[in-house]
Amino acid sequence: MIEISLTAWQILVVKLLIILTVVPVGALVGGYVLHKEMAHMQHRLGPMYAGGWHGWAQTLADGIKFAYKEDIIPASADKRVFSLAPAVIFVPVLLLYLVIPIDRNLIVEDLDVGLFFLLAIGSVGSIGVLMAGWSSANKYALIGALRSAGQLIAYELPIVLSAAAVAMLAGTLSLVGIVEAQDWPFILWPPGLGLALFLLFLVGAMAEMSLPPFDMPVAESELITGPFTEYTGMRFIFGFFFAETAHMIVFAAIGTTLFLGGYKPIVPWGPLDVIPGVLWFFVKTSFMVFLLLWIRFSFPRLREDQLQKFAWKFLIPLSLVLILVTGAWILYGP
Amino acid sequence: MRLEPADALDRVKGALGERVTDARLNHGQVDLTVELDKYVEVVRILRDDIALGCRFFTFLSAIDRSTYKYDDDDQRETGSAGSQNKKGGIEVLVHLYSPDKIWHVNLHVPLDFDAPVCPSITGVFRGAEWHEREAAEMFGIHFTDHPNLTTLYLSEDFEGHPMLKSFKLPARSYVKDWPGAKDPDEAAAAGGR
Amino acid sequence: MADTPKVLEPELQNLQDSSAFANEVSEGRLVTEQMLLNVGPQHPATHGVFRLLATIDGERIVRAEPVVGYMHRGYEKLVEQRDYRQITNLISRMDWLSGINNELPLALALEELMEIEVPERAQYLRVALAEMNRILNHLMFFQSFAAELGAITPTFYAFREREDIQYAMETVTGGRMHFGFFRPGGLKEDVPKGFVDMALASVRKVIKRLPDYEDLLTGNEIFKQRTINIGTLDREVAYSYGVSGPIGRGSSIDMDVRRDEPYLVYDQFDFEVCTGSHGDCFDRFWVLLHEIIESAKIVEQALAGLPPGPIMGKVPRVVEAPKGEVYIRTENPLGELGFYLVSDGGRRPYRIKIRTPSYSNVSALPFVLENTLVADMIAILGSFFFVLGDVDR
Amino acid sequence: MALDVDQRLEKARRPGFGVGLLKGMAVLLKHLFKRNDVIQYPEVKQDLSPRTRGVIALKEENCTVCMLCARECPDWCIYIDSHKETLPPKREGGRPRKRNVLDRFAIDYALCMYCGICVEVCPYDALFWSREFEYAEYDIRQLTHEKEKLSDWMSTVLPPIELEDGADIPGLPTKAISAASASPTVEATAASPANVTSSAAEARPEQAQTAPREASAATTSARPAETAPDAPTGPAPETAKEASGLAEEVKEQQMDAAAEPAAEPEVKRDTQGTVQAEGSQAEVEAKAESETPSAPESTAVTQTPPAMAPVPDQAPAATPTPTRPVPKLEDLEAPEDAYGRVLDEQTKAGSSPQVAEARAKVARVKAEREVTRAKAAASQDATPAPEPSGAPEATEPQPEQGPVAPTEEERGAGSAGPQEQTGAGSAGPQEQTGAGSAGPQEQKGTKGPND
Repeated sequence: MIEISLTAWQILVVKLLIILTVVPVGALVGGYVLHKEMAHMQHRLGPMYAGGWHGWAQTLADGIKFAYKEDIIPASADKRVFSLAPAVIFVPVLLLYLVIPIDRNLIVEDLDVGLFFLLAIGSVGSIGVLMAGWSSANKYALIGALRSAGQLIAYELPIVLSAAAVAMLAGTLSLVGIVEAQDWPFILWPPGLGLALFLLFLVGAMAEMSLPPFDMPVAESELITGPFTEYTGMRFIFGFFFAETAHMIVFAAIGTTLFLGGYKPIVPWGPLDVIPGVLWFFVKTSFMVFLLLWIRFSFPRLREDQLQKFAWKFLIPLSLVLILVTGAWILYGP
Repeated sequence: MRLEPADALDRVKGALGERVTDARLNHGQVDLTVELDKYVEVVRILRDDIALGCRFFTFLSAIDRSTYKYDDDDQRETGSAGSQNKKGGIEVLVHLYSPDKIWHVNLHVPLDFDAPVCPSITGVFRGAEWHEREAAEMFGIHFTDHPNLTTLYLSEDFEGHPMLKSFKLPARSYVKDWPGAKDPDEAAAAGGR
Repeated sequence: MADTPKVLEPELQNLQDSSAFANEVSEGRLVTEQMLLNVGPQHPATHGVFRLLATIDGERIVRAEPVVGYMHRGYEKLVEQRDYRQITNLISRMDWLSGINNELPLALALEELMEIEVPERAQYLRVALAEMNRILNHLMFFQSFAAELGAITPTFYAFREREDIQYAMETVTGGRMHFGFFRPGGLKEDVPKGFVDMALASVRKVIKRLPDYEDLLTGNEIFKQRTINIGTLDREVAYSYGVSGPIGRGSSIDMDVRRDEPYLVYDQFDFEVCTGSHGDCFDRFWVLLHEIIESAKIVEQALAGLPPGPIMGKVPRVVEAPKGEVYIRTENPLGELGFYLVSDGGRRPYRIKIRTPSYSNVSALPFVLENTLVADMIAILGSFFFVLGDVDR
Repeated sequence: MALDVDQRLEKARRPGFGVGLLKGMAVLLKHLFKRNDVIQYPEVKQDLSPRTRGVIALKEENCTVCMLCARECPDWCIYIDSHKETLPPKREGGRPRKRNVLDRFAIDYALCMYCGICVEVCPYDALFWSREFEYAEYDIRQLTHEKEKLSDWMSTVLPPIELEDGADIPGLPTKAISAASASPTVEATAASPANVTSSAAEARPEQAQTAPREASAATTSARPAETAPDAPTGPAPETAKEASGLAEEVKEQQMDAAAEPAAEPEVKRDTQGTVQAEGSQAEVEAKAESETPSAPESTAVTQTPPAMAPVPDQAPAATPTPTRPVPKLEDLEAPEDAYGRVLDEQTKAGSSPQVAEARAKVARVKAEREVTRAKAAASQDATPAPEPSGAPEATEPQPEQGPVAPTEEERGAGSAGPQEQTGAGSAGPQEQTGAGSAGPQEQKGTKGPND
């Protein structure tokens, strides 16, 4: 009995260690990909020196540099909240990794309510943004924080509804179950509906992560960095850069899980089954990341009120309709 | 469409009559000298008269002619009527342009050099606000009924009016000697740089 | 959570009873506490040190007051202490994006006063260089406007084209931004071999890649949402503020010195003056973008018909303008750049009034910025294409 | 015109329903697979043009401490220290000569605005633009570079670029001159010292600075832009090849001009030592009248080439006939005598010793020029007499006139040497340069870039 519990503990520790290593490494790699993709899309080379080969260590060097920077807290800031905010932003992102099935049985914790857990935890981060903005005693930060709060409320709904539709189709909230329930062709099935849900999820995700073109909270040309204007050093990294990249990757993983059939091969064909699911998952996730970045570099920034209009007058009604359609499909579909 | 300078001069004379003390052509542009009391009226006429139509406000500035080397045959009176020295006063210079009938007018308004006061034309051209603020701080001209006649470029505690000829630019020779003045007998020629 | 941080309180206090606040109440619309937002002098959206005191109600700007003068270098006083040769290099720094266009009016004014005949080759080269410089300037603002709207990519495309043109101009003048190449009576020296091909190639490359720009911004729905019917500048207001250049043409002021009063050999080239009709950010940007095409046309014609011959007129050893006054205006990339030159016959000007385009254009900002949103403020600032060195002189 | 523009605008303003978004993304995807042309700077360096204003290099042996650059500099960022040293007279009866020795030449690059005025005004091509730009320092005070560093940069200076077709190639006029007889050149250049003197009377460096420019054919030929518009240049070069050929010829002449000053003055003195005349009277008068303030304007506007672009050699090329009658050789005044006489006149007139000395020099040079004209007219072929006897003298490394030029007048005088040499010399003086000392020879190498 004790042994079992011990092994359980050991397993838990191992899993946590895995997460604590995978997430930062993933964030670093994601940052590098971001640099490089942006550079080449913009007819540049991007980092070329750090670490020798095509500047592979650039993000690492950046992290080290920020670690050495002075950590400044504004005199008139609310110190406790100010220093707490980055953690509040970053930890939920870490937690999201817990429930994502990287392979059929390679998952930290296969919750029965995995999807629910995702949606619940995923939106905690914006509280941290609000804390950061308010406690900085900086008007730009305040405006940015309020924007991001409004954005969260507006865009949580489309995500939730689209995810709910997926759950309806799969008939379960467990992510493994959802992946298992999916079958080729993944997002093309049910015809049209899957794709619509996917786009809905994509837009919502980008807005919640406040990636361009929905990056009004941190619009660097209007509010210098929004809520993070006053942050420096590691706090800035964890609150902003690191969290952003990690957030992006995890949302790519979620999208993969919900719509692209997670760890399953892209086509049900014998030889492809040999390839381990981890690899498939990795490929699909990278594709999602690429897509997110591509959109991010292409567009100018929307305006806050336009964003809200877009959410309330278009996306949310659409998602409600899609829920109905899904229900109809389940009842009367094949 | 395009108005020849000569015709423009005639039209201006016709429209303004004796309001202008001096009207002439200068390098293809109409050059008017207006007394202080007629100034705003003339500007308004220039803008509103259909035949003239100078709707485009190019700039407003001032010229301090106190050290200008006049020829004896220069008839132009640049000092204001009040001041003794007819020549070498301070004047407000307004340049208007007619985008429809393409012609320019330079409006010279002589002011009293000792106490330069000039009515504001912000009522006619809104854009004159900044120009008048600049002229006020640079030349010490007081523009009456100007919405807010605060400093535009200079700080509030700035002493003096830089663009006046009496305001000597703190020469760099205060900071360091003129490097060109090394040669003994050239030192004299070095002065003033 | 935390109570109101200290710094916000006093302003909130004294804004309660500000006049604008009272007006809002009297108008009976929903009024929240107003906040004084100090944009700049150091702010990403203000190219240069430009300060904007914006009183905002939520995200809506109740009133905005530009504060300039952080870069005032006193050009008009300074040029009275320098001889003409030095002034040429000095005013090239005035608007650092269009150096060679700044040198032009001074050279023209001196030639007008001294009655110097400029050889035709010099005039053609002047036109070509000035238009190339205009393209440089417009590309710069194309990218800065895009960057202020949050699109990062166009920046690098624009700079890629800029590099080619700048290199071509560097081989001629030796400078990349401050050229100091025009002299009263002609040019400093003739262009090196291969310049014509280089310039033509660089300009044609810009033309070839403009469709990409159109796809990136002009055709982009988000971009349209951000710019169309934003920051509308009425035509008559623009007149009264003396707004000229692309901004003026954006609000349907069909005015271009190159066409109305051709100063170099511009009357020999065929180009059209683009004008917008709505006076909003989109029109301003559209006019700017299409002036690149027109300028490229002019460059091609000027370089194709480049006549042989000298590039320097008959100029006395010492440039001494005779007594007289003259106002010479040219079409700077950003509008009408005018020099009112008063000379008393010396080697130094008696007085030069420099009428810079950005100065007049920016003075119209408070009017445009009223009752816009903070995000729109950025778009408007970007679409007004001003160079601070030109505003402050 | 404006209408269809408006149509295009209206079309552009129409809403697009997401097509524009996809187009934009397509553009990015296109560029993702395009190979880009970024230059990896420290490894690969862009090939900058020779005109690039990177850093100002100093050719120390050419500097005569005339202070022109320091005076013209808008930023006062050039610091020059010098001292006068007196040399023993060349021969009996001669006057001990003063010359300036350059002690310090420093440019404060923290102040420099890279306008290039100093390079433009330098009458002796002592300053050049180099395209070197990697001289950043950690301390702003270290940006003041002394003459040693500036001279090091001389090695990075590139020769001037070939000009675009249709440009006025200054080779042509000089070529014409070499064909023509020597006298017109002398004639034309005779004007410059007059102006110089007059300008000196008004203590205006600008006027003076152009005269020496006219002096050396190297200068004029190497800065092509400086061709007078009314230059009677022969057929403008059609092909680049011809242009380059001309450039070659120009090089030759530069070499001669560079070599000549070394020999020239003594040559004259020895060869035509014993002659006296009234021809120089005219010279003195001409100088006197040119000292009246009105003179410079008239001379400048009417007969002299533009300010930035004086190419004296061309005016004569236009009219190869001398306006003044060539005086006979035997009734010319010996240069040294003219020197002494004018010196006395000036000192009597009460002008400062420097000015007096300078004007005396001018007189001497003019006298020498008269002598040369006379000889040139006497001899049938265009080859001027001084060459053969000039060769042995050429071994003196430093130009005699060059260093002795603190004031404008002397610069004018100093300019005389190369001046008439380009006219008289370019025909024959190859062997002269051959015999010339090392100094002139290596001058030729770096003479080219003066931009």
